[in-house]
Amino acid sequence: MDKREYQWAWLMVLPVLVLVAFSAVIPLMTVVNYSLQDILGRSSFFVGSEWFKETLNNPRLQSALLRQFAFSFTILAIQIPLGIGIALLMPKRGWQASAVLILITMPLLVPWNVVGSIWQIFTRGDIGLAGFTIRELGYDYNITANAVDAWVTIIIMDIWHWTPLVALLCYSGLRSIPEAYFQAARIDRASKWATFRYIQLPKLTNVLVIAVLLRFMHSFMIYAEPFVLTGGGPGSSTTFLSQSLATMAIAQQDLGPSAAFSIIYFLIILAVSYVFYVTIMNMQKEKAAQQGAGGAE
Amino acid sequence: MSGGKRGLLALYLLFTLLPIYWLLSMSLKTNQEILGAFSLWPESLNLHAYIRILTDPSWYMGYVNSLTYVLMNMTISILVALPAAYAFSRFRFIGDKHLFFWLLTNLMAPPAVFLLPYFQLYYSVGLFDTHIAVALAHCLFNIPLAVWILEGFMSSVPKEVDETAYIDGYSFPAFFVKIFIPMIRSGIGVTLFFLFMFSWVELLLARTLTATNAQPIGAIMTRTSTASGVDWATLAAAGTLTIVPGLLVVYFVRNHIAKGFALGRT
Amino acid sequence: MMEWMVWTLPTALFFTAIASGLLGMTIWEVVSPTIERKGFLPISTTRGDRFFIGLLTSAYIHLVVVGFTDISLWVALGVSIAWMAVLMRWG
Amino acid sequence: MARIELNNLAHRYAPGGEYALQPMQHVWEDGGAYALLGPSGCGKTTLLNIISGLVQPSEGQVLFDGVDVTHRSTEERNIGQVFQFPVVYDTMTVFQNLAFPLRNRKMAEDYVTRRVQQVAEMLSLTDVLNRRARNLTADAKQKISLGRGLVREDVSAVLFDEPLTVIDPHLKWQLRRKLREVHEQLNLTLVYVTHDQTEALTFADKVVVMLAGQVLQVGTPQELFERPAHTFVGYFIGSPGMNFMPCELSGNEALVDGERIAIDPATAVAASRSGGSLQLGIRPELARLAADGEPGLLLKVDQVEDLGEHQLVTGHFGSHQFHVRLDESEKINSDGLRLVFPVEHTLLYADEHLVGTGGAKHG
Repeated sequence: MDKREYQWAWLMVLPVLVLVAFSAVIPLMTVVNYSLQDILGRSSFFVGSEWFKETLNNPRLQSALLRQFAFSFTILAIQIPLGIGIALLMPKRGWQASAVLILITMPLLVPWNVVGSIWQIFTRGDIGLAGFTIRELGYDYNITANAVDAWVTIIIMDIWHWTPLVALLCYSGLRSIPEAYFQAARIDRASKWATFRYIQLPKLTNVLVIAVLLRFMHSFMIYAEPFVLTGGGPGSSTTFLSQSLATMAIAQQDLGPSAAFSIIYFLIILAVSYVFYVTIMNMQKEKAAQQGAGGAE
Repeated sequence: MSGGKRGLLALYLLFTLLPIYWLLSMSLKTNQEILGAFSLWPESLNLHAYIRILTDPSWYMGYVNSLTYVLMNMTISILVALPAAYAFSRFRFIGDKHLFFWLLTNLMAPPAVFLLPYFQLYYSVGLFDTHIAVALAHCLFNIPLAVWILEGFMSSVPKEVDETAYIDGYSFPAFFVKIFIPMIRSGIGVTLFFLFMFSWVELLLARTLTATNAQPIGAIMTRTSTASGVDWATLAAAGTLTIVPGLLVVYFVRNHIAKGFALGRT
Repeated sequence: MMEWMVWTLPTALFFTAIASGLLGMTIWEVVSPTIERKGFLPISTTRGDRFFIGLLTSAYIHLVVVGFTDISLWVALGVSIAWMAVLMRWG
Repeated sequence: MARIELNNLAHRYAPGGEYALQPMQHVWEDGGAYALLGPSGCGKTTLLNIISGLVQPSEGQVLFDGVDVTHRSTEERNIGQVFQFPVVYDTMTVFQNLAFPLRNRKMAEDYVTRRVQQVAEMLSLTDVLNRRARNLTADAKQKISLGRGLVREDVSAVLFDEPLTVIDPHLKWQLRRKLREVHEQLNLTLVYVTHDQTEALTFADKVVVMLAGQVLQVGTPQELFERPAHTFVGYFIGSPGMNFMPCELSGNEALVDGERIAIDPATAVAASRSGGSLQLGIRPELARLAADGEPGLLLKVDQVEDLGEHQLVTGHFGSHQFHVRLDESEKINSDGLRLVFPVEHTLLYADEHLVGTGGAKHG
């Protein structure tokens, strides 16, 4: 739709601007300040780009970054198709639909550290239902010693935790498809697959972009769940970016390097989200143009 | 719905519920029972962990603190996000697109990046260890999220609605409150759901900005692991109780979810 | 009260430069509004979009120079300014 | 192409509940263009859905060319359907859209290409065959939906569910004309649901007028106009609708507020037998001015509207409002007009139903 030019709209945005700037801009500026100095207690001196050089060449951080990307792409590759699948399975109306919705949404509303605790209790070899059962079946399952076990467990935990979000977004997208499309598909004798491919999937593109964006963001900043479940171990096999950062900043008090690392982290996020943003905006523009051409729909 | 579909869905629901069942079952056992022989369900319903949490102020105040800052955050976020989202959905102004993008990037800012400056910022303005500090800090990601979701819903309301209302003699505030807000009810419901969700589940900032007076339940739970071992039963009971508010919230918005979760963007 | 932010002259200059850049872009926009166009970038952009893309890519240029070469940062800055000019003109 | 028979068909959504469709018995001829006309909620969409197989009727049968298809699914009935809003496969090109029903039926590819070309030509879609369907206008999309129904040569019937709702007014008549052309070329059985009388009357050979789950009349547009079988048909069709006035019978004359109006003798006999409350009905277009010296009824004039070639006079007889449409050349005396009701156009209705010849209650 054609928007009206109206500069006073800035006033409507102002409160948002002030509140978010307070929480975002001041800390960000401080982080930039930190990143160029060596800070020891109350004294600090300027070191220029030293911390950036060190951080970019730090093999530990490089591997944390790679691990982070590997993790994010793995869970996206699993959760997006799984979420679509579950959305297709969910009942469409009636009390069953409500019940399934509530049950499926549950993991989303569990505090992130509690998610870690739940899975810790669930997967421990001695007292955990899953851990105990797997050991009984003869596999020596151990997330504190075996890196593969730890990885798989964290990925399954993340699937448990976040697939509901994808499923709910898709469910909502599917519900918005008018019944007539399915009638038309039956009349045209489209197979189930063709119905999915040509009716449901195209209508899901919008919500899927949102799902991918949200999932990418949150997987990229995952912290509390693996921290509680594995503590980043064994070794550093499940230490993701946020945790490396927190360790540097809080445990080791390396303010300068952790600030430099934060900025690099932030620039990555910025680039990725810009690509998503441009994609979403172009989709909306295309949709608007299409409605302009296609009349009411 | 065919049997196969039902079966697959049931399988997924089982996957969702098993860990939660295990948490619940642990919370009803005694620590001896937990560490003793493995059993699928508690021998008897043992409520002592719950009784302890619900009678000891140093425990239950954690829930009160968490709920307090969550509600504060929801109120602030929705109040400032509504006009902003309206501005973004209806008007063009200098820098609108870039401002919107900047807001979105804050959704992705990992709290870990900001921990220390946050602590110092809130300490220096004298808000450390207050509920409002956490509520404001959570605005970092919740306000952008609210603006984004609401903008989607508002843009799906035709602009002619606004124009008709003005022609009918409504002032802007009257139109906004009496006509526009009811039209995007689902959107507001879903936005509140998300605001609750992200404020309720976040712990890192909440823990950093509080010490004793406003400590969230998530931070208090770490007390269960001591040098002498982990108090599993209490940990499980406290964990179980953190799920309850979320369940209530889903129950209230369940009818909006089907429509609203697409965030107005289908 | 702002002591904890540990300001230094270079960072102060940096943020002043960014702020005046934004201010300048705003004034330019008021004086002569931008027209969205398609240059060598794969998307059609406004002046503000190109400015943002320029800043972001400049940051990456600096990172690469700092992290993986021994070239002076001033060279990185020069390259970034040249790149920004190219982007604003033909992007 | 098929002849559609509705055999004692009726439908209730809940067993023992109210009828959504009253029991009916109809035969719709092969190659006919039928319009289902009626206000919202009259059951016309339910009837359409029963024919298309989306709804299973609770009683009776649907027969296509004598074959009982009542319990066959939509896909087995081999029908085409065009919905209220354009249903197209967004990500496909126009060509792929039109080819879709054929490819799903595993037709040979060279036949598919030939057939799609033919249909595209018929609907003037040839120019856009390779465009993506989502970028087209609403009326082009609606033509694609129609094309997907027509592309199968053996289609039993093409059903339309208010297909012009979202089309711009100036394109509506073009699309409607296209439909007529297609019908003439292919001689298909078409069933067209609408609440718009103009659409129904210009499109269909036979119009089925429905009200509250009941078929009131099936007839050609002319029959509906000249001899509405039910007062509702009289009201609903025509603009303004038919004039109705309560009356009593006196020999071969009807008494309206004491005025005597001549009636066809056969009708009068039938009316005297039928009992029930009587109404006299006449079309505004079919009453005429009395010639000089001819006896007529005095109409008090309230308002005169100029409709271009005609003028519409609103007035009253006694307490009854009355419309009459007169030629523009007629001079109107603002005190009153003397009107004559031609006997052949003066109809009687007993309990809302037409009395006498041609007044078959069900078509």
